[in-house]
Amino acid sequence: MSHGDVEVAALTPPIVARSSATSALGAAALALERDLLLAFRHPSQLVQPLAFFAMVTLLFPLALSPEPARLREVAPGVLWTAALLASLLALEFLFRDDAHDGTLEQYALSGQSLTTLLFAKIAAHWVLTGVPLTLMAPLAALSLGASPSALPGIFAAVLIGSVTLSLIGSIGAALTLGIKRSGALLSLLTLPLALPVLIFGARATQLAMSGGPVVAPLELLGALAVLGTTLAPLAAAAAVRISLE
Amino acid sequence: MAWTWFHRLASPPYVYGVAGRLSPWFAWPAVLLILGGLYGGLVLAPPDYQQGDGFRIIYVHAPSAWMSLMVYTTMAGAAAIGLVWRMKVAHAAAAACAPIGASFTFAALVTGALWGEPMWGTYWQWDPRLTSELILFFLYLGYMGLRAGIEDPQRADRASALLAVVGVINVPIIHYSVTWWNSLHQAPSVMRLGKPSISLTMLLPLLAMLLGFTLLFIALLLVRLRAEVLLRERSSSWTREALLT
Amino acid sequence: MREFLDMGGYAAYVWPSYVVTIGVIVVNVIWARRSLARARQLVRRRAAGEAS
Amino acid sequence: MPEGPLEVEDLSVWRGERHVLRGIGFSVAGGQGLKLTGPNGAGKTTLLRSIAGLTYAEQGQVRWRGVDVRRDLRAFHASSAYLGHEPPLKPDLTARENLRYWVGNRRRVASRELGAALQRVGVETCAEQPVRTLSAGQRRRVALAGLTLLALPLWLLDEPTTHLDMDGQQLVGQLIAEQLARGGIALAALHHPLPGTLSAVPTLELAA
Repeated sequence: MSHGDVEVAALTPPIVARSSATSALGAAALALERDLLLAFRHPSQLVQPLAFFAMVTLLFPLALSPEPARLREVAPGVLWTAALLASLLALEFLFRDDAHDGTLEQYALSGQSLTTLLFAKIAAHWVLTGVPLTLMAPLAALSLGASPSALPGIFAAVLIGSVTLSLIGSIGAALTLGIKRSGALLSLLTLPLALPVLIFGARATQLAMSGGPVVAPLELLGALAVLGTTLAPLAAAAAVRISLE
Repeated sequence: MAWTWFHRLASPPYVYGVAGRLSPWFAWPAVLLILGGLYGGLVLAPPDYQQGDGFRIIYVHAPSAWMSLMVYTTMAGAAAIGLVWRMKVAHAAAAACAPIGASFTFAALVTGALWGEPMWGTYWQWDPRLTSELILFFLYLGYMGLRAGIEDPQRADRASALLAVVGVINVPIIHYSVTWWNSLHQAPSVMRLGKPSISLTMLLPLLAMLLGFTLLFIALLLVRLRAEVLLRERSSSWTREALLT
Repeated sequence: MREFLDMGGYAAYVWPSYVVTIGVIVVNVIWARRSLARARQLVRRRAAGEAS
Repeated sequence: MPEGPLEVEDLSVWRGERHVLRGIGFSVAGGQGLKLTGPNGAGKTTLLRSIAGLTYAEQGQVRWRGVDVRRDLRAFHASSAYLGHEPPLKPDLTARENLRYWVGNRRRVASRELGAALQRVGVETCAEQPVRTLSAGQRRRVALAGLTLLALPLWLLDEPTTHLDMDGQQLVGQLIAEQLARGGIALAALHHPLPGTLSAVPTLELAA
């Protein structure tokens, strides 16, 4: 085309060969790494849902009574309602920035599986919100009168349940992309879908606190997590594509 | 070819015309069946040996509850067709379903509560059926909220369709978890739906109501579908021709 | 007749149930017809607007 | 080795009631470019987005190497790069980190390569700063560096010269010329004519 072509052409890479393409797993790992790095540059976003969780568990002793027997009775419900609301609060950050700056668009056009990339994003979101929540839940349970022997069961329940909460939440977060003031709508879409997690999680916590066998509700929580892992990223990817149309 | 009917269904002018011709054929039988069912339910059927005349609420509660589920299933089916084949008419049908379903879910909730007071001694009992019904109501609200929240009509169609499909996968899981939860906290007296001794004079009005409501739904859907199709196609020439001739 | 309206003492529950359900049906019918009328009106107005 | 060709046939897009694109058709072979011009709202962005497969076209076909792209959208995406109005960069990451993740998502890229590309577009001095602190023009240059690093046969560029100074606009022209010289294809929606080079590239004028 122009006279300068020959010398500059040497500087730009030749059109890429298929062999040097990033594998699906590699792309997912990079997406995960990027989200973690970004989160650590903005730690306040991480702390807020946790502080919210702690605040809600604090509200109940103040509103009901500090009497241990009474608190022990409501503890499972309090714990799981607070966890559900905290994870809901964190959901707004899941895709919002990426939709805004065009990252989601590039993901959708990258030739990689959008489902896999979103799964990596959801995994990052869980590491950033679900894991801290899991670490904090036993402490909150202690403050509500749980005995130390109940803590492993509670820990396991929140660990498994929070995975499903992140997965289910991703669908609502993706569907509400591009809607202004989507907070209330996001809760309306997500909470009904999250009810089974609340029910099984609270039951597991209750059994753990009363010394009963926690295996059955944990298995049900696990089944939900497996189902969510297979279906939620697919639905979220479809929703993201729709939001880009 | 076997697929021609399918393609014709995708054509808005065809659907507009056929829906207009069909709707009276569903509307009038529906009216007759519902009137007959009302007469049979209120006058002909004998009082229940346990619940007395209170059981007559079943003739409006059961059909409303049936509608709430059937309409949701229809909506999700239409939504899935719209998503997969990008069929505008299917999206219009799904959009037409939502307000009908939501209003009958509301009726099922109110009549359920009114039935609950004499039977359980309280208007609201967390029984699995009523609880599931309430969640279904929220699913409808979420669907309509999402549809209203997205400005672009195509995107609103597709996003709400995806939500309807996700919802229909979740309804059984939610229902199962709610039933499971209820079996743990069951109150001693549960609704005794006239299982023993349901006589023919009791059953026939119920069947008439169920069929009448179903036909009514089809008639309402056809009328609403025509409205939706007209709105979506308001700038194409066939709508003018259909209305001005 | 009095007896019928009394519904064996359940009048306060039976009649509101029927009123609500029939109300929902009537509202749905009016709603559906009105939405169709509105859509037709919109198309007619557009056609008239473009013709003039 | 010439790439492509990219063929667009009878493409029509409605947005709600609006018929945004009406029967657009053209064909671009490897080593060729196409400038898309037209007033605001003529559908330049929509055309690029529907070629990329983001916006659904009710009618018509886009073919890449003779195959309808909808039959294997991912394979098509693996050989095309789309650059929208805004550079797809994270404000909280540095220019270098941004490119590492953006380009790395598609192909393995060495750190040395990143440095060379950033130098080429003239932002090597701020490569380690968060993109947040860069000017709009500098961000655009970082995005251009990413585009060259992706090293893909098909470029779909929406207003690539926005926020760029004269020198930067010249750079865009040069990069496109290089892309064509190595047998690639470039489609660019342009508001202002590119200075210098690309006068030989044909133009598709979209009417409002």
